[in-house]
Amino acid sequence: FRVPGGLVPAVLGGFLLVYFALPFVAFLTRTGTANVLGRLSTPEAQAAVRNSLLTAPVSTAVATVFGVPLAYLLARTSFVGKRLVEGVVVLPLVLPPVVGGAMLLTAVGRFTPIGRIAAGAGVPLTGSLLGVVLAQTFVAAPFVVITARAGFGGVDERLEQASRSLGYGPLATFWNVSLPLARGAILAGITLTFARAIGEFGATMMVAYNPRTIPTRIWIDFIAGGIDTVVPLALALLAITLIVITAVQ
Amino acid sequence: FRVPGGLVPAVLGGFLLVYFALPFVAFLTRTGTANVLGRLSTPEAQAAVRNSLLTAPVSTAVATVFGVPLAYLLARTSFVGKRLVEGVVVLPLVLPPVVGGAMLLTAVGRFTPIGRIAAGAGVPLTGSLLGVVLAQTFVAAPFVVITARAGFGGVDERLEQASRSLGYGPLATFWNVSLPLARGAILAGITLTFARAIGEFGATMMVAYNPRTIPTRIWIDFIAGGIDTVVPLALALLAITLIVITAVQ
Amino acid sequence: MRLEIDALSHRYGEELAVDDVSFGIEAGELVALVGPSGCGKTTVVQSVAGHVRPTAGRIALRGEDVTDVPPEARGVSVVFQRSTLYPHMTVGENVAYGLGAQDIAPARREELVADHLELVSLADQRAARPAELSGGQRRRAELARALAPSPDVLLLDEPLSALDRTLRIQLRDEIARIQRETGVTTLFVTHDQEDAMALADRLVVMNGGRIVASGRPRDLYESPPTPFVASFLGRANAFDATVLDADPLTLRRGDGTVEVSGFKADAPGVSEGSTVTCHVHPGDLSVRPIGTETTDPSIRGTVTRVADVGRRYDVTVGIGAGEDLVAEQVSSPPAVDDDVAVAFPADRLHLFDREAGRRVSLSAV
Amino acid sequence: MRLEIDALSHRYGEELAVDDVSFGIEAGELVALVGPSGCGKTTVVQSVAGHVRPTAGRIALRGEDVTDVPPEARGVSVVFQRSTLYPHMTVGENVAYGLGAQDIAPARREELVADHLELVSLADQRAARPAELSGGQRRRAELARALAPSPDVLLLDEPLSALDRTLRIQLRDEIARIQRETGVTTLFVTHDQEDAMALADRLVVMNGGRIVASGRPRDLYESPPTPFVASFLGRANAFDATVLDADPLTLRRGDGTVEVSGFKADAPGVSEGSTVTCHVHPGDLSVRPIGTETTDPSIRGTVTRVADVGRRYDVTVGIGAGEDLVAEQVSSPPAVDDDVAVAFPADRLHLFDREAGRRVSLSAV
Repeated sequence: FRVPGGLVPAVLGGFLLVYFALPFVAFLTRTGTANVLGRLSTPEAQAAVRNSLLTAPVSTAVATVFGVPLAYLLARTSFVGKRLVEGVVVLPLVLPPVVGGAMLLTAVGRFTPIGRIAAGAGVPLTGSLLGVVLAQTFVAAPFVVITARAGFGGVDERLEQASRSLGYGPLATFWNVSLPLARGAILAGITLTFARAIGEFGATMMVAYNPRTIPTRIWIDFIAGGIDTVVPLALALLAITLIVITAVQ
Repeated sequence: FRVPGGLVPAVLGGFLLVYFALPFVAFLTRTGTANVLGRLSTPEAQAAVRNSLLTAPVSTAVATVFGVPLAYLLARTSFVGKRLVEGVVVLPLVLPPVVGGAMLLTAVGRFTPIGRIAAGAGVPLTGSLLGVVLAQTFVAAPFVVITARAGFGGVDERLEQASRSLGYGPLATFWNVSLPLARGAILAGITLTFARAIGEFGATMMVAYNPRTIPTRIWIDFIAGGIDTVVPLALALLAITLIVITAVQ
Repeated sequence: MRLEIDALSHRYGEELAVDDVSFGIEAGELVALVGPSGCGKTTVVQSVAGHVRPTAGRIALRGEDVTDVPPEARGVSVVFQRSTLYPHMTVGENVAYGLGAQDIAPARREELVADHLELVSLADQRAARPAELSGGQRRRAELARALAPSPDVLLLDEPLSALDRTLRIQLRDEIARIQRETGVTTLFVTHDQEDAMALADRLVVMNGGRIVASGRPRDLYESPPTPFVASFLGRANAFDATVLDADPLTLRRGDGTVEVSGFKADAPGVSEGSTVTCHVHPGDLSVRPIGTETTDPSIRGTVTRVADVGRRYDVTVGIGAGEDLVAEQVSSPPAVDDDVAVAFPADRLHLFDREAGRRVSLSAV
Repeated sequence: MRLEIDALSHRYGEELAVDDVSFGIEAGELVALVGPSGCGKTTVVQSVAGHVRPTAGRIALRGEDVTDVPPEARGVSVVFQRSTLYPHMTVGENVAYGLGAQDIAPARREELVADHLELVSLADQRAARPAELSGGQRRRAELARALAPSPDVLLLDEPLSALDRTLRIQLRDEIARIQRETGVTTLFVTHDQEDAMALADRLVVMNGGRIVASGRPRDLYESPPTPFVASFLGRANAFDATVLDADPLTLRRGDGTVEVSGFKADAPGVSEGSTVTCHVHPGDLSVRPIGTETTDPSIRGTVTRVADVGRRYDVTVGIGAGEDLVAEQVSSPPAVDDDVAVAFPADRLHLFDREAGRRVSLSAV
């Protein structure tokens, strides 16, 4: 195959690639200088890893259970106000996470009606693991909705119509045909959502500065000890994300 | 049109929609209680708005100039190691911004060879507006690459081949045919990149805690004064993002 | 009546795609719904299948109104133009899929799958994935899947359009055989008049959202009710003329006359002086040197083109007033620029009232 | 030779799509490259246009090797199966597009656009967007765009395949006219033998990546060199037989004999006892009651199906050994289960050596 456009796009695109890859490589070469296992075995680091491993899967599951049906509706139906719904779906994506966190606080914070009732019932919505889940879900859920929607959009509607005509109702058709055929896109969306959730920082800082997750712990360590102190936790985060991505695909 | 799947997906998806929309609405109703214009006219707020308005467009421009050619290559050519390149492109998207920031520090920080040379030449790469641009570009550029790639992928290759056969070289064909036809997707990608860049928080905190941008200022105000003090800046950020999105589309 | 479509209309936004369409199919019949692309036939099929909710009208199956019944409860199987085999199932699983929705014992289900794979000669491909099949095999697998649940009505929506001509003729014959063997009531939708005429017991011709003709293929071909049907089922081959005399029929074209001796025009409204459109199928025309003795009506003209189509010659003759006639000739074609007479048997002339577009019947005197 | 393709081969991964293909086109000629889907013809076109770099072989234009020349420097225009009109330009801008790459004065450019829009009868649509055109108009606009820069060679890659039959015949005639008027050297690629035979001066038939025949449409139809060409250009209609005697040719089928009186088989290798495949085009067969006096060779059989195709009857006759022959009959078809004789003129029999698949020529004795 002849490279269309010759060298120009390759050179321009190459710059960006190098800019993406360089920090990654520089960071990995740094690993040797830090006492990775030592720092990871401190109680603070252990707690952060545990909290992240607890919250991110829950957020991902919540986003998937509610997001995949929404994606299907967006791919298959047209209704009045659809553009508005689409706007609401990208809102958390476009919103800076700190602002998203601030908004969540105004909705479920300690001094709002919802937050007060929940706290009274013993399940505080801020400054708790539940708060972390709320922040992560808000920020990460659009990924699974958008990706799964593209996946459903790529499934020929005739295949679903054939299933209906062969005697299956809409739910059975969704389960037997749409879901298996959009499987790849949905899994990709779940992976992105998980990666975004476990790395969530801005909104988590606002909604649940405590208990610490890996990203918030990294920030605190950085303030206290500079770049070398954060290498171990950052590596742990990177490792978890890569393992999940590889396992899913 | 009959709603396929009936009520079940509508109810499940509706939950997620409400969860996305509720904080937004709650936040907007809060506006009345804060002295928006007063707080926005403080020198700190002014500086933050100015810094954000300076850096985000530059980051977006850099990401577009280098990212669109890369997107075209990814859409049109196949080469050895293409999967690796694709992995590198999503890396900044999957990486938690704090970790991305930490990585950038290990590549261009004050004590790295590159950082030292740049600082020596009077253009420090961290703790400067340039540092903000570096952080924003790293985090936001994948959006324009991925969206533009999908756009180019949707352009029938035969249309480009027809242009070649009509006497135009690869660059002229890219300019006359591919670019105009993928225009919608590229603009959408630019919008997403801008939104992500102006809202960037985690990596900016690591690379350039100073000078403040709107997101970092919001965080500092929140620490100092709680939720009500951040409403004006958050609204400003939201307004800028919405204006840009509407203007582009 | 197995299937009855009654006053069906459908709008997409402002556009009226189907306009007051009514027809029925008897049990065991194979009816072809034909018309050019965009004439609304796919909307009719989708309404019968239940995938489109028509704006107005009624669909009845076995005499029961099913307009509001969802597709899964209609007992109507569909084969679409594009393959809809499920790529994540084997051929056997695809055929079994429709049976799974019914309350059938596993042993009986096995048997039905085997029988239907046998019917379409795919018994050996049972364990294959759809992607491993050839284009023709994929079509046959879809037929088996559609037939396995014993549908009341089988809808075939342009099932041959994506295929090569050779494969197409093969599959056409196969569909005819399968329909004869299973006796399933079938609505076959196509834009290809040849496929339709080869397969169907009865044609329903649509144009611009309306039914413009319906009847046996041979009847419609031999006595087309409108110029559109004449050129759609054959090939556009018409000229305008003025009636000089209705009995015996004599026509004037420019400064020549055409005597259709032995026939008179029946219809009221066609009288001396009225303008008519005349249509003759290319195969009914013969090109002769001027002066050849004949009692057949003929028109003078000049040969403008001779195309050697391999199995025959298509001779285009300019007959003045910008009009052309094409004659299909098996051998010894004339040369370009020859002055010739184009003759046709008097009973092969199709006459239409030009204003109303209605057929004017001719009868022997 | 305007275009010369020399020993062209192309592999996609492991798959050999084009295998040692060589042919040429003289200036002003219209050659059709035909073959079933997937036979490699599109790869040949894409190689000529320069969009595919062939694995091996050479392409020459006007005697110059252009194998390594990029598409924009070849002077080859392409019309693809799917529309490639630019949606962001008007029809006029689309036609002008190819002229913009050349050094042509604006006034002359205007004139060329107007001329070519005139040529395809789209002068009134100059300011329209492609989306506003009908399917046929879009094809014509593409022809105008391809022709405006006066290409050395025009490549038409299945330009009619997406169209209705009526529109297809219309456009076929229009392409023929435009090619005659402009005299542009044209390679027309199609899987439709009817389109190919109607348009081409010469056919090149491909199958499985190789050229299997080439020649005038009528010659290939009347003397097909292989059974594949016979059934591809006509319709599969063959039976096997054993040679009893080569002069005069006498064949044995089961327990009957077929005497092709007046003809002898020429080729060496066909001797008494060798097995041959016999092909007769359906239009050359006639079905007669048994016992009718005739000197034509005939085969006995039983009518298994009579399909009324509207303009004719397709009579299928089972002739034993699981073999069928289809005879096209214009009128008075026999009834199913009638015992009949299927006769054909001796000179319409195509005989092939069954092992080698080569044609065995017959000559009058």
